[in-house]
Amino acid sequence: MPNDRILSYGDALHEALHQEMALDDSVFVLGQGVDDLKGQYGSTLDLHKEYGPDRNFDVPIAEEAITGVAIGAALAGMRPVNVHQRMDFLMVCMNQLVNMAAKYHYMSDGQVRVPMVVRASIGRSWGQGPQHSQAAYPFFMHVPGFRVLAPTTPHDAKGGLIAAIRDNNPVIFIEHRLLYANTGVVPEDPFEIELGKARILRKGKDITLVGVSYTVTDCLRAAGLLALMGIDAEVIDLLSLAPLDSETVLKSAQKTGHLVVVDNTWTLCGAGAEILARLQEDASGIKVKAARMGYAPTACPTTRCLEDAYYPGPVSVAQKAAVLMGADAGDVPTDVERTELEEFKGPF
Amino acid sequence: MPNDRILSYGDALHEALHQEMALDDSVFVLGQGVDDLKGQYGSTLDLHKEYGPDRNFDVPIAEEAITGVAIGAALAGMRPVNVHQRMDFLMVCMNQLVNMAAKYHYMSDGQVRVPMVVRASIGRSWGQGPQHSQAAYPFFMHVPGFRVLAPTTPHDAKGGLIAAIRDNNPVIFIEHRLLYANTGVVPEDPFEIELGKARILRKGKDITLVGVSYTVTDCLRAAGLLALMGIDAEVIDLLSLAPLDSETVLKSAQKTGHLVVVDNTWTLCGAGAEILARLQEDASGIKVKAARMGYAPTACPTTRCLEDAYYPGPVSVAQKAAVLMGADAGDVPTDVERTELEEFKGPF
Amino acid sequence: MAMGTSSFDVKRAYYLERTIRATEEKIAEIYFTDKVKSPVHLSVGQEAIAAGACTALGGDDVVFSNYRGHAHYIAKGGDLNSMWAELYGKANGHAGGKAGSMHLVDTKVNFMPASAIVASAVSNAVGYALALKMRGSDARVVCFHGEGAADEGVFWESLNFAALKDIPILFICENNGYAIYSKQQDRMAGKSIPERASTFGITASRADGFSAQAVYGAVSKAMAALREGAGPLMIEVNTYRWLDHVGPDDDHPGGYRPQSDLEAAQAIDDIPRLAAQMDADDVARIDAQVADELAAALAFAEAGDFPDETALGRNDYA
Amino acid sequence: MAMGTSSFDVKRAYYLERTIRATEEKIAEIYFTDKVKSPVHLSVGQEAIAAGACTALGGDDVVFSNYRGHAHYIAKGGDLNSMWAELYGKANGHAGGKAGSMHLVDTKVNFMPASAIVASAVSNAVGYALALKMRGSDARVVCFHGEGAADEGVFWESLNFAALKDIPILFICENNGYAIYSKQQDRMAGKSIPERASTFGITASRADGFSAQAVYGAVSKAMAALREGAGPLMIEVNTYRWLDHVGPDDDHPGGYRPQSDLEAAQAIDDIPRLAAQMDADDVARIDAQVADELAAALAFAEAGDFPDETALGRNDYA
Ligand SMILES: Cc1ncc(C[n+]2csc(CCOP(=O)(O)OP(=O)(O)O)c2C)c(N)n1
Ligand SMILES: Cc1ncc(C[n+]2csc(CCOP(=O)(O)OP(=O)(O)O)c2C)c(N)n1
Ligand SMILES: [Mg+2]
Ligand SMILES: [Mg+2]
Repeated sequence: MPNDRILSYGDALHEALHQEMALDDSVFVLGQGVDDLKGQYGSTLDLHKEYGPDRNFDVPIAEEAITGVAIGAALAGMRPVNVHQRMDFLMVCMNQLVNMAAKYHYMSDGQVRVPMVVRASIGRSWGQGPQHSQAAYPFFMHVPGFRVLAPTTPHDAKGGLIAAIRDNNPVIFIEHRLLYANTGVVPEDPFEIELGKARILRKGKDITLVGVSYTVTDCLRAAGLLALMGIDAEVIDLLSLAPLDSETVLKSAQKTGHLVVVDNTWTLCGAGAEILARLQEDASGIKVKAARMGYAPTACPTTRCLEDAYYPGPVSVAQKAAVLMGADAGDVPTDVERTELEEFKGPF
Repeated sequence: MPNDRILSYGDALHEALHQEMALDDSVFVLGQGVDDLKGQYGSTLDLHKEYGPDRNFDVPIAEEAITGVAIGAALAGMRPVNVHQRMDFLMVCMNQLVNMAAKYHYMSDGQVRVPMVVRASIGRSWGQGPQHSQAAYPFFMHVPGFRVLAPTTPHDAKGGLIAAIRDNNPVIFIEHRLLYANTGVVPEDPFEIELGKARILRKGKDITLVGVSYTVTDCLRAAGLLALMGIDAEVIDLLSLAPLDSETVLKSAQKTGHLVVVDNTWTLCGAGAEILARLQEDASGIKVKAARMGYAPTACPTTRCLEDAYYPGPVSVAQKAAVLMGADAGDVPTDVERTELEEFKGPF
Repeated sequence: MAMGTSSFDVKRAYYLERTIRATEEKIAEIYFTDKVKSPVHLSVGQEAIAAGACTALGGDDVVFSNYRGHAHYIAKGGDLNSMWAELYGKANGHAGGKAGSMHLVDTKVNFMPASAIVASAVSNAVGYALALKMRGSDARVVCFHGEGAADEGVFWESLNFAALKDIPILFICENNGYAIYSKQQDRMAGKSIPERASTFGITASRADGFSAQAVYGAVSKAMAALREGAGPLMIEVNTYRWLDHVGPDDDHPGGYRPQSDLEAAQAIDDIPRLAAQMDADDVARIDAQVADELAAALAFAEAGDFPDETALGRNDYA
Repeated sequence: MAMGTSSFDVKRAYYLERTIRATEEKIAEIYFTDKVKSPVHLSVGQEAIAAGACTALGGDDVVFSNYRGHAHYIAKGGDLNSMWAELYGKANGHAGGKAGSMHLVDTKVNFMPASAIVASAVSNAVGYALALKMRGSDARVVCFHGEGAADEGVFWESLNFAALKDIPILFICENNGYAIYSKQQDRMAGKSIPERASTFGITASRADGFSAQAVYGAVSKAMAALREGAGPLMIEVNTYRWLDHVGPDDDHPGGYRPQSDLEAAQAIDDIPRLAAQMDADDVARIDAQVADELAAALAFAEAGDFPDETALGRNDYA
């Protein structure tokens, strides 16, 4: 099989589901609209036609009960994949996630387990506003019991989803809306990525840029801008938020001496906070110069011009990095293309 | 009026409510059991007898709707105080808190506001187990729009609750179960503490210990143990989690060169993470040696012997501090009284 | 306090429905230009409900709506200019561009910020009504919601609480049969929403959502009862969404609902039915007025500036 | 698969009710010693429900319970020794002390981990039943819950989903009239829980919760129907909690409920009523057996070690 096959992120997710459903009849998909004509950005499209309406089905708008149903099915040995159109909606079912899914295995001292996947879309795109743009992953990093994955590449979308399905814990699986159309090399055979491992996407020696999901693309573009200034940035895709692979990040930061973590949410008590705290605790090396970025500390405004100020982007990341390196923010080139952002149009 | 009047934490809360209800008829209390014979550890006892059953009333076990009702009343200009017997139950109403209460003011660009207080009890006491012991305050630190207060002393319980009621934002007000019976000096006249200010409870020069709610008492006792070893600890009650007064903490840590933050929850993405991250970002002073503590990274076990290992305590805090100072953990004295913990008996 | 008109005002209803329709069609028409950079949930086909219901309200009465809120806002007497500016994301929008289409808000006309989380404003509406009751106010609260909101447990909690505390509030359930592409019967077992609601202590009835006059009649009666002290009421109105759940398109080619349903709904469209009851002169005059006002609103929006970056931090805390 | 006994077994019910009562009374008796270091929610007065219901189940049938779960666990055939050790927080408890009184769990007898969050296991029970249905299993799920669970919206969401998907499951609503100190009528408007449930597509009935025989009859019938393919069923049983919501005491002196209600409940206590149907010899023999087994369980618990610190990290992840 050729190992240079190109697939979109959405299709990679679809292939992962397709293959796992074929391999293991305990895998099923439930969620609002999963069997509709859009099939969650194509990722669940027509799976019910292949595997029957019991294994890819629409549900009432009742996130708390549906999450509970998925948990109950998992207790009985099934491997449900519960899809949410927006991560904001997880706020409706936090009780089932935090008080039930994350607790059952431990409180029964291992008698039961909850092998379920909770897929949720996050992020900006098109005026999503305050209630349709949040990515509450720090909640699930904070509470023990979860695995949290946020793949950026189509490769990791597929390998991550398969690993998530096969894992015996509740896995929060985070998909940024602007990534679905991105393409990349994806092996055809089923494969798993290793949970708990970050991925170095670009080698560099001057500064370490760490992103989460879509902000990885900001970091990559920032690295391109910084390269024009002669700054050689290493870019790390955090990928696994729980377990958190701070080792890879800290090693890189100790090497470069500079670190910027770009959260895909607010910075307070975010992944960047956790990583910088570990850096602070780490007595080993030199004192790394470190900074965090993320959403502005407000609710998300709807209008595009304020969105641009609210979200980190390639230029603001590069500027932060430049300043940290002692360079002038004003020297950072500002022309950078973000086709997926420009091309993403409503209505969604 | 004498300014050395002694009151319990529970009575201080009661006095705060009593006085605010008398002063302002837009203040009312709602919550499960607030008008029952126990009145939430005495804090709401008989308020309905004074102010009528409309202003201190029991509600159905429906946290999402009741929180929504409080929000709606706040939109209409009332100042509801919504009481929860356990913070774990906030997981049922995260949607109302995160998606509604924290958003309305900003998304309306200031046209409406949500002046409500959400009181919630947290913490260990008596085999509360995994679902009755959580303190999810990092969630509310992470999401902009909230004020988060966790008073430790009866003084701050009263002044904090009055400040919370008068504040025009949703305030998460955290009360540790083991604190209700603690006593201290509480001024009789209504007063507000300043939101966003930590409180130095003990001056010291060698190490800074920072606690949240009940872990402040762990820090104070640890300071006592450390004193026996000749280590002079400064103890800070974080008190306000949002806004977070890292300034006071960082100043102290720069002075002592050593910092231990003891969270009253898990450490990952907790208050300690945020503080250590700020310390890391802070380019000003020497490199402070810093460490975090908190709950063990599991769900909370019920049995006392595992609880003792799960929760930080005076001895483990002192040991962590000693090690950070280069001393031997084995040299920390281990006999310390925790009467409120020993005296707290079931059934609650 | 200002009350609604004491009898159904055909011209006013026609004016409102035309304004809503023209606005929504304009949004659909220009959506490809990307001037409105956010999801839009249009009410084309559902105008009669907003027009009928809101003309039965007084100015002091308070409306809670949702992401599909343009019609409610306009019918409640909202400002077309600031609404269009808001859709454009401009500083002269009523929330300076922060709210956008999904979160219309205007306290000047007692229109609360709309929520895009299904069912979640229902309990807020109940709480608002509780506060008005505690204050002894004459104003009443009306809460619009889709039939999909009844999927959520909080909906039933809210109804229960309203009934338990005998809170004067009117729930208007706009039943268009679908939540996005999902049919009501694929999400809801058992009896109808009004039948369920009545077991939660709500006095529930139905009205013809294709007729502003019918809705007006039902809502007027309900408001009168509420003002006389009645507890919570619900009116379920049947309706049909002509366009896609979100965005400007006709989604019938997608095949999840039959073209014939659209045709049936269009055959009983309220706008021509109202026009048929009016003088041709009035119709022409109102049509012209609507066109003028819409053009003015667009011009207002076009002329507005985008907010500058300092607006980002404004109103972060109260 | 193993089925329940085909007709009501008075002796078995008596044995179970006595075991539950003796266990609960022993907990109350020794609670002051602090050997059981956690909140305890006792079922004294409510034993007939667990005994009647669980004797109508087969071993493969799955039970979901809640924090007030001692009775359900014992009646489902649970191990008294490991339960007592669990209450003591010992390593030989069925969850090594991690679960304690509120979270009893024993997959050997298909007893799922009990939850202390009101109503939240109801949807888990539905999901479990869905899985059994997908697998074509003959086993069925029974979900015990208090009437207070019906306050929560998720309860109605769960019922709706079960009905929508025609999931074979039996909900047993133990209506003791109170949630902590709050009366049902102070929390719930409108119609009764079964009447509400029927509008959500659930076939709901009632049984006399003071009689194991009545409960057995109703549950047997329900289980037979479920095995023949019926969709979700509910049985509401009336009952009365003799002791405080939590802890070992009689709370009637607190005054929130009248002493006469307690007396009325005690007058129809099922234990003497069952005894009256039995030979005196059998009663004496079973009483002695219960006493022996309880003593043995206490000894087992006393003899057990507390878990060592390494247990803390065990089973953090699966
Ligand atoms: C809690 C939550 N879950 C899911 C969604 C996604 N969603 C947006 S609109 C909608 C359909 C709502 O249908 P209905 O209430 O009937 O209103 P309609 O759109 O038909 O006017 C859904 C499911 C949401 N916004 N909030
Ligand atoms: C979500 C949630 N809210 C509140 C509580 C506190 N609480 C514990 S038991 C209980 C009463 C439940 O009453 P019911 O369901 O009738 O069961 P009973 O205790 O009468 O057996 C309440 C409110 C809780 N455990 N979970
Ligand atoms: Mg609808
Ligand atoms: Mg009860």
